Amino acid sequence: MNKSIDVELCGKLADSYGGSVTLDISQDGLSVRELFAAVSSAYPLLAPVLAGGRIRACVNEVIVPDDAMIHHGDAAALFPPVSGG
Amino acid sequence: MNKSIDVELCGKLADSYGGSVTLDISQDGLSVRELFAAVSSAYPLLAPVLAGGRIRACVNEVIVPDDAMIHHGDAAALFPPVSGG
Amino acid sequence: MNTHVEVKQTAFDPSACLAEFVGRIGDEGAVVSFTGRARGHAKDGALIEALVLESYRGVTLASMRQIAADAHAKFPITASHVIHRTGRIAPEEAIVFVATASPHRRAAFEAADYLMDRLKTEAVFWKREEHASGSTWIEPTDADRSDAMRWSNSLS
Amino acid sequence: MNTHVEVKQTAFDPSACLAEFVGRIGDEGAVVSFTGRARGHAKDGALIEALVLESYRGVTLASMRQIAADAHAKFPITASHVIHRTGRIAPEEAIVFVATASPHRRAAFEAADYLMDRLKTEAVFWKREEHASGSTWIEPTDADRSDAMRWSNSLS
Repeated sequence: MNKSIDVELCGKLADSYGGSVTLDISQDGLSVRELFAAVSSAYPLLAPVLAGGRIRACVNEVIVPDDAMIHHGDAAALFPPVSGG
Repeated sequence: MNKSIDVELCGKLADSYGGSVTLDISQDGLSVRELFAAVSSAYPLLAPVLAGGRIRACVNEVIVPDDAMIHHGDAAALFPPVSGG
Repeated sequence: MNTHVEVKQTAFDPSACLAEFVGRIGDEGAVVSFTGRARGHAKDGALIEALVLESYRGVTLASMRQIAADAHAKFPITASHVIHRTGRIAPEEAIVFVATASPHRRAAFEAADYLMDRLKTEAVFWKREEHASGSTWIEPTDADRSDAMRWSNSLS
Repeated sequence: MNTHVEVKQTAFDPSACLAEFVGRIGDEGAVVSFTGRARGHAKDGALIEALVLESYRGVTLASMRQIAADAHAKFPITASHVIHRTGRIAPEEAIVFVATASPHRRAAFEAADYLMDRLKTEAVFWKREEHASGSTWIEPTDADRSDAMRWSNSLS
């Protein structure tokens, strides 16, 4: 049975589809790498920027590497390059 | 006829004789170099520090070189190394 | 570690921050502050109506705390203060306030400088300038990145 | 040249100085302040009762104005503020306050740093620390002199 996950889109990533998008994911979850592919496929306007190598994934308030896993219920977000000050 | 001049002593120079000393000077005045010698002679506790090469003379609110002249009525002062902040 | 790190949703007064900071330190001889303020005009002269800063949950505050901790590890400072706005910021309002205290003038300057370089490039915020013709996302400039690189060869 | 240079006979509040400074600038993005404060203990741990600063007539203010003018000539700052105490200063009271504003963060930092280096070594003040066993004149340290030398190879 598939489940869904909301992925928050931060900064300029929200320009195309708003501040979050929903994905169907399997019960086993998916890796960050698979998340990027799934988002790019379902929301094609995000594909170029996700392919640029500068977007980081954040799961449950921790920035995670490409092989980290994401499951239903996790708070997932995509971060473009940050800039404070 | 000799005249006198008050020489203000700033900072640590005031430790021995207070904040100013009086010198008799000729009507023609004297150079800064001569002022140092006259002060050293009349106020011998100041001689070592005046000989150290780090004291500057100030005449009428301008720091002046060794060959500048000082006359009766001028506001003369001796400055040890300064330190703000 | 004597540091105060805070994200503010509303306008704040940098001079009140400095007063608060000085009020909680001892007899340190050197206090440096930096205030970053929203500009009213872009580089091309266009009027900027507001700067909008977005943060993300606890991650933003955690990133600021890490940067403050790194500054304390790297420089002999005794106290620091790091305040950062989010939300919509009008021109001339403060975006960020940083203060450092140390017995040593150079340490206080360098730590404040370091905090700002790191905040510019690593604090978790996204910002855009709003102007009449739309809005522009602002990312760290090359100068920001090279400023931040100055410290990396001696990072602990 | 938008600068305010002042010698104060009585205690002043650095946060009020920062408020005054920010109140008279435009939309510059970067404001740096430095506050130098009287310490309560000497390097050997001895209690310091007060720092006493002596100035000399108009020469002191003129030396501060020259230093501020040099900072404006050397760095792209748009405004500066230089306040210096004289007289008897209790521990934790401010001795000196410097602030700079610029569109550029680096210029604001460097100009404040430069102002302090020059004030430490060239502003016309003499200072002594008073403690239980007498008083000690304080002259610029080797570190103060080498800090000031950092700028001299590119002095205009």
